[in-house]
Amino acid sequence: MDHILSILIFFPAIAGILGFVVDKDSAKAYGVSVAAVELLLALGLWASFDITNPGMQFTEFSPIISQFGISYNVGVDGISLFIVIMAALITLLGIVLLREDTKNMKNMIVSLLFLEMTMVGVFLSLDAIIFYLFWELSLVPMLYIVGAWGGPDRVYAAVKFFLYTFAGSLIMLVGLLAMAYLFHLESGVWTFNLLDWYTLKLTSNQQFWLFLAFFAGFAIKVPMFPFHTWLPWAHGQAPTIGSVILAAVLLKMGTYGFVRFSLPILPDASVTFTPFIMALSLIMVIYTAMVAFAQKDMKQVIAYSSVSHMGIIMIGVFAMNAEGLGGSIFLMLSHGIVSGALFMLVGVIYERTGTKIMEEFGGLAAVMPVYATIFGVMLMASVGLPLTIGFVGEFLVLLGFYKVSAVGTILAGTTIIIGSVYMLALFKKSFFGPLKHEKNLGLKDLDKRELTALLPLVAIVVWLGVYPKPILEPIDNSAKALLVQMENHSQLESTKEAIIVSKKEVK
Amino acid sequence: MENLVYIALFAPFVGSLFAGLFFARSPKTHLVGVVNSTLIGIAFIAAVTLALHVAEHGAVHVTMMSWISAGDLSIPFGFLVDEVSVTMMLVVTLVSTIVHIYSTGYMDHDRAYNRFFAYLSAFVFSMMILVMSDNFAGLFIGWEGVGVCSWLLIGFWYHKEDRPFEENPSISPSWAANEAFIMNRVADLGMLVGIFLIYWNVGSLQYDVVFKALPHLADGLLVSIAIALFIGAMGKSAQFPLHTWLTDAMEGPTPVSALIHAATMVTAGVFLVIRANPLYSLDAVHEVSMFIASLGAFVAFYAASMALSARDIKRIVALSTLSQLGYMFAAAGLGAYWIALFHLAAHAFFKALLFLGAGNVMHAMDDELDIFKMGGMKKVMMGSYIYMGIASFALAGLPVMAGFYSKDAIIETAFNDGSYIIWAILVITAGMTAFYSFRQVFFTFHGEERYKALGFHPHDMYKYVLVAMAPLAVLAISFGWFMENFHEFITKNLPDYEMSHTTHHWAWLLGSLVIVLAVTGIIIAYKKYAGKGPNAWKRDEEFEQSFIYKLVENQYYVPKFYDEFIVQPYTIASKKFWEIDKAVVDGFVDLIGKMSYKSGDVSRGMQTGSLSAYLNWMGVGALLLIVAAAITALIG
Amino acid sequence: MEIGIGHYLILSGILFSIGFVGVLRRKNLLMLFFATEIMLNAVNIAFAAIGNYYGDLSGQMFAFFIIAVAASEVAVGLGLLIILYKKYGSLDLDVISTMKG
Amino acid sequence: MFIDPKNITMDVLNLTTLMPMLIAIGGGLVILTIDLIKENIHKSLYVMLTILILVIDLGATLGLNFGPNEKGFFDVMLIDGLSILSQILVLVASGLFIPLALTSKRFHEYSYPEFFALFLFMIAGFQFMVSSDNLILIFIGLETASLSLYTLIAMHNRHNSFEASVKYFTMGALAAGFFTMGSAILYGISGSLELYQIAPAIQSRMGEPGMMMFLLGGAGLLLTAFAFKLSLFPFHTWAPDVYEGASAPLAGYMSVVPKVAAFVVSMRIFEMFIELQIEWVQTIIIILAVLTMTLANLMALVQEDVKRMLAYSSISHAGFVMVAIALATEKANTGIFLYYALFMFTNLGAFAMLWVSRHKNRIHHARYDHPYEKFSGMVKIMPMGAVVMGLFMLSLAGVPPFSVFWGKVYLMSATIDAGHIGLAIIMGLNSAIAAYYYLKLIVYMFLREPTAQVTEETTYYNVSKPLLTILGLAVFVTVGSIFYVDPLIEYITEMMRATNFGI
Repeated sequence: MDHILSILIFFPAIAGILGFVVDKDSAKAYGVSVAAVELLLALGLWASFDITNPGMQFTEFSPIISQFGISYNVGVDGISLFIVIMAALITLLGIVLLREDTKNMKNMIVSLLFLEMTMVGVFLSLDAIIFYLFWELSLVPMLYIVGAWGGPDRVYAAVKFFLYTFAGSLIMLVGLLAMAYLFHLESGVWTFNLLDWYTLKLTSNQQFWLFLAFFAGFAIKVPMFPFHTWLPWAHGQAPTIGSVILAAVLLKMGTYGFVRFSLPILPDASVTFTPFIMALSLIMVIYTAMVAFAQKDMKQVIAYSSVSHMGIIMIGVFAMNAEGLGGSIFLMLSHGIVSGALFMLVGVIYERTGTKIMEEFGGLAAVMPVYATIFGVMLMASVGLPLTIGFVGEFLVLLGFYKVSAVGTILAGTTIIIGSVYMLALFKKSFFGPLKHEKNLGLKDLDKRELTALLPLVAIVVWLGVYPKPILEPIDNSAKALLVQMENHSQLESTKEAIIVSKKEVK
Repeated sequence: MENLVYIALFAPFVGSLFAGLFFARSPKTHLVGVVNSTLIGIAFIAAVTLALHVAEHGAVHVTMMSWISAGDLSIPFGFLVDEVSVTMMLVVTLVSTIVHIYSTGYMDHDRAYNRFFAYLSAFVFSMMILVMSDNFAGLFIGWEGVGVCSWLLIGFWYHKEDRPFEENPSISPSWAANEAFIMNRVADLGMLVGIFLIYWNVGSLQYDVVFKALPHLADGLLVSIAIALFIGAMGKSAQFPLHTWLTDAMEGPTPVSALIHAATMVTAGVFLVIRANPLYSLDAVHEVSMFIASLGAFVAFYAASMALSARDIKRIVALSTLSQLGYMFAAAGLGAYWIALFHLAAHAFFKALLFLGAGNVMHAMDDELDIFKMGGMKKVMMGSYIYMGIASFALAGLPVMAGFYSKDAIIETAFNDGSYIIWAILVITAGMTAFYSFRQVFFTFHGEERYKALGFHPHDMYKYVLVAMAPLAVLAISFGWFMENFHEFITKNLPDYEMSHTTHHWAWLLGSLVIVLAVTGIIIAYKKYAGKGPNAWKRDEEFEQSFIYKLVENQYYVPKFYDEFIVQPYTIASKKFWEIDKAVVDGFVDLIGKMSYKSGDVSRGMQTGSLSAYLNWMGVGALLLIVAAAITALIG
Repeated sequence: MEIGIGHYLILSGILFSIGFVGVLRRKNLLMLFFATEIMLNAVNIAFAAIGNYYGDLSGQMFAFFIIAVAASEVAVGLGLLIILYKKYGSLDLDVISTMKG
Repeated sequence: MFIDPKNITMDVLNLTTLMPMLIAIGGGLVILTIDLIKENIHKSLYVMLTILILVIDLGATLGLNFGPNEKGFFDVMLIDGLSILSQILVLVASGLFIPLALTSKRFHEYSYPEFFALFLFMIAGFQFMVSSDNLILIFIGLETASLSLYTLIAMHNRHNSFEASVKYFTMGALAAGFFTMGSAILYGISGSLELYQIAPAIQSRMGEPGMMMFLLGGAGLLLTAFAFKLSLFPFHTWAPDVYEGASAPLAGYMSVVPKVAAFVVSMRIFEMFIELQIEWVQTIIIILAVLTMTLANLMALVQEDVKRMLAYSSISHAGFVMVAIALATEKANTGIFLYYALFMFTNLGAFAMLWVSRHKNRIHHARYDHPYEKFSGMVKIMPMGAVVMGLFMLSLAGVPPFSVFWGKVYLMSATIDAGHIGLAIIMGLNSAIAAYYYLKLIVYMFLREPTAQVTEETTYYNVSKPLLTILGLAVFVTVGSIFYVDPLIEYITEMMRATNFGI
């Protein structure tokens, strides 16, 4: 188990390189088996993970550029563990869902495996430069996936996605370098090790600027309003698998970045910026939910809904209490599962009808009952129905946020209303009412391949909705540890006041 | 006893899974109906046993497992069976059982028979969670769960097309389902806020902990919690202004309306207020309680007034439900929680009966709802006629019937509290209630046989269904007789409400007043609608054009208001935002790109290809450098 | 009037400017070469004068090297010029502008 | 001043310092002699001879003693770390370049032995240029190299090549005028042509009235000369045309080697000014650097030809590196070499890819040899070629972990260390703009369908084993950079510490 994290990161990449050799027709089988092994490895990691330990586990450290303090440094804690598992799971199911007749299947599989490496790498890195490395590298396979298999405007969308996030992350890179320099000034040592950075105390002014630099990278990835416009494009044009992974995992990189970098390294600035972040997040929640309602394209509805939900996650991250933070990490997972499933579902109908425009459908529930049922389950999870996975995170986030701002919570809480408005409108337009077109009568319900991809997600949605404890507990531990770290690390009294690890005294 | 709790809770769930997982895709089979009805019946038996146990040994409290724990929050799946919840359980399971059996007949011809039972049992399960939970979060699970089941069931005939509002005020089942869900969500937000307030100030969501801590909280806080929770209750119990969904919900199959939108789910709001009685009976929140009572009274009257002119058989019943919910809230608001609960139970029985009867009529009339098209049907549908008659008598609050005891008690309470305005409204409403319920009965079963001209061939429901409805009829008649026993049982848990001496003194007079009004109402209704031949009822076109009629007919234009001032602006704003998103937010990003491109295009202009131009650029550059050097040197 | 270092340098400056202006204004390639030669020779004057002023030989050495380099430049330059004249039949700078943008 | 001419010993003369250059020059002469003896020898012999000479040259360079004050040949040679390092870079780049002559199709410049001789003379010129702090020798080295280079460009023997050569030559002559005039002014101020003597002389005379005028004027003139060499805005105008006119490998070569040499001299001269606290120089260099990287990037955006795009991108990279000169810190200087050491392989690789697909006729476009359309759908025609080119593009765009990223990070870090956060952000944003045009090529290669003219025959036209070897090497270095950046930085830093920066 010593090098399990390295194996987790590089296994898909090595398999990807070997994948070039694999025969064209067995490419999918190859992809499925590799992704399955990766998932098993990730689950093995979970099995050997010590849930009572909130700190980093299975750490590996070896210097790469010692002159400059860059080292290969990986570790896993309760926050990253489950995101990694989810990434592995979503990749596997995404590959399962691929149609056999996908053109250039081999290229697709290889890019997906590389993408998986970068995703896992981002979440396991404890070195800022290695983090950045995987972060940037993830753009490349995604660019290819969107650009090669996407819709008519795929090139525009792919390039926009790439450039927008690339520009933001370069500013983030400046922040990372400045951070390393400040650490060097303080201690005389060059290091990009996050755990070292956690110990550095910075002045408010330094934190302010660093926060802005990090924000540029993370906020575009999340994507926060008003930096979100690449997302509808990317989703609108991406092939199903691209959208699934983009929504489920890539977006989480942004919020994960806030959790891993901004909060613990810059606690004072994080608190200072809370109102700003909250304002943007509230706009995200409400504004994009309304935009989602105005969409005609089913996929765009879900794309915008992702932005809206990411707003809730951001709110939780900056609620500065264990409930909110833990909830938002859980919500990252649940949003990953749910939005991934929803994009898969849209892909299913798109494959059959060649359209995603809701008005072209209508009455699908009668023709494709299983499809409608699974869609319904995911819809309910998306609107945060209790006993589905969507509720736990959303509830905790809103609960945590209430401590910060009551009015804000009511505004953010409108998500449960307007979220159901656009989702139910989508469902009604597509599934209810009479059939719009005769030809839709002949639509086939889900086949075995699609069920294999979707049923596990349904099971998870219910399982973690009813019994979230196995993953909520480690998350909670790590979230609390993070808050304690923030509290100890902060310099301003106001920050300490804002952070609530545990409210010991009940009024 | 723990096992019984689980049996009561999970038997419906098992039924739902049975129908949903194994039979969802298979053709209709009565096996599903039978199995599900049996399972609900088992739940009912378990509930009865539990009730006996509770009466004897007190509450049963079980904790199944922990659900969410994060930060300091710890929410278990815990279930509390005490006097209040066991009453609710009894009502829910009993009505559910009967509705299930009824549905085997009613849904006989429906393709999606199996699916229907899956949903219906799931609803019962959710409702059981709602009433049995020992904490607010668990309540919320049930709360949302019934919401979803209600959504599924209202929209059960999802394939129906949208029709314009003028033609059908509830547009289509799927529309009505969405409306119900969304409107409930508005209220749920209030509920959530209440839960958050409780958590951050008490640190727990368990009823016992919370109620114990309540007296120590600040007044303002208590008021906020009370308001927030009541907003939640308003949604589920369809109180003004969140009431429009209830009448639209009648798009669902009639058993659904009977079970969900009359007997059980809509009373969840009342249940919440009763459950939270330690909160609402605090002095600090007196104003809130008074508001609840006043709103209840208002809704009672408001809904009744709409029922006066309604033509849709189900809408009439739905409006009467709304009106009766108003009564319950009035009682609860005035502190007479046990009376509210009593009325809740009584109402569940007679209203379910009424709905099922209406269902029989619809079934017979091929889903025709317009009472103007019916008439004189008692000949063909004697059983249903009797049932609906009994239910209407109970609803009208005539002596001996269940409604008489419960409703009378509420009116008495209002009088006793000195809230004479509420009292007056309730009394007048009682009269109206009698009028509209018998208007419906007479329209349907008496008078000219208008349906014949329209080619209907009505026949009564299956015998076994009618038999199955009997318990409801019995209870609709006799439930009131056990008021004293109920009082004794329930006040172990709920605060007693003692009538003052004066009230006792005037009780007979108050009762008589109500009876007189009710009887008057019935007589008027009879005169107007039950006649045959020359006395037969004729449409009064002129009256139908009058402002008042129009006002009532259009539900006081509330739906129109919502449409024009909320739905449409929201839609327009959404579209505008989308345009802004594309043109401004995204446009700005593209603008940066375009500007870069443009400036590249402009600056490549310097690359003319001519060597002398290049030399000039170089020369100019050098000169500029030297000039800059000179200036810098001169300045400093 | 005694001619001092200043005068040499001013002469050098003037010549350099003449050459510079020539480079900027001339459109004929041959004239351009002349102009650059003038500039280099202006520098030679300056180097010789300064070297003499300091009593240091390196300035004059530089001047010699510049002369040598200028000669080789002319060799290369004229070679190019002849090819170009063969190809274009003109030495006008504006003619050789196929590559641009 | 000079050593007393009457008492010269071989020790003092330290002739070994001249060995590398002498090897290159001698090698060039040998090649010419061979041609005299037997004509029409196949080019491969010359290629191999040249490589051999380069290897010997490299050996000689590595064998030199070096240190901050390691002087020789009348003290005009200075063999410090900087000199060794840059000679290594020059030689390695040359070694990568020369095998590219062995294409499958015949391009006639390579059949002339003079080409190789001139090439070796040019290398000697660069070696002189970087191993001296005497302005005379720098000038001679510069001119030797430049004059050879003009000729090499012209030898490609096309319309465009002559035009390119003339443009380069004419502007180079003007720059030579500026360089010499600038030197004259410094000489006038300090009475010396040795940078290590100029610096203290300037320092002692700084306070004198009017001195600043001359100082800045001189600095301005020198800056113009080197800005031309380094193709900084607005002295860059020659670069795109010359790159376009030159053959692809030579263009790649030009984007690296002359720039390294010019950077070395710039480091010696301008960092002296900066260390003398003349802020003007620093400010002007920063302004030039920012203008260069930004405008070149913007102009690269709108190019239709890949080679021209790469030309502009090289300009932009030079601007990026120029920032380091303004910082004048050890880290920044290390960064320059790190950057160019990494950039060299990637950029030469990219140009080599153009060379592989170079066709005698312009099939795709009337004017351009390498329009973007030529690469559409390349992944279908030559998948490995497309992947390789894609890797080079990603590396140039600064996507980690490919080589140029580390250079960028190091330079940006140096910029931040020096307190220029805003500058670092501008550098970052410029990389983002640049990503667009690199992506454009990737988009053409991977995301478009091949046009009718794009066939195996046209894209593989010029391929040969040596080309593939060089490409393979370049890819290997580009991709594997993460593993050797650490020792590289260590080595460069060590060399930088053994360097005399005038003060």
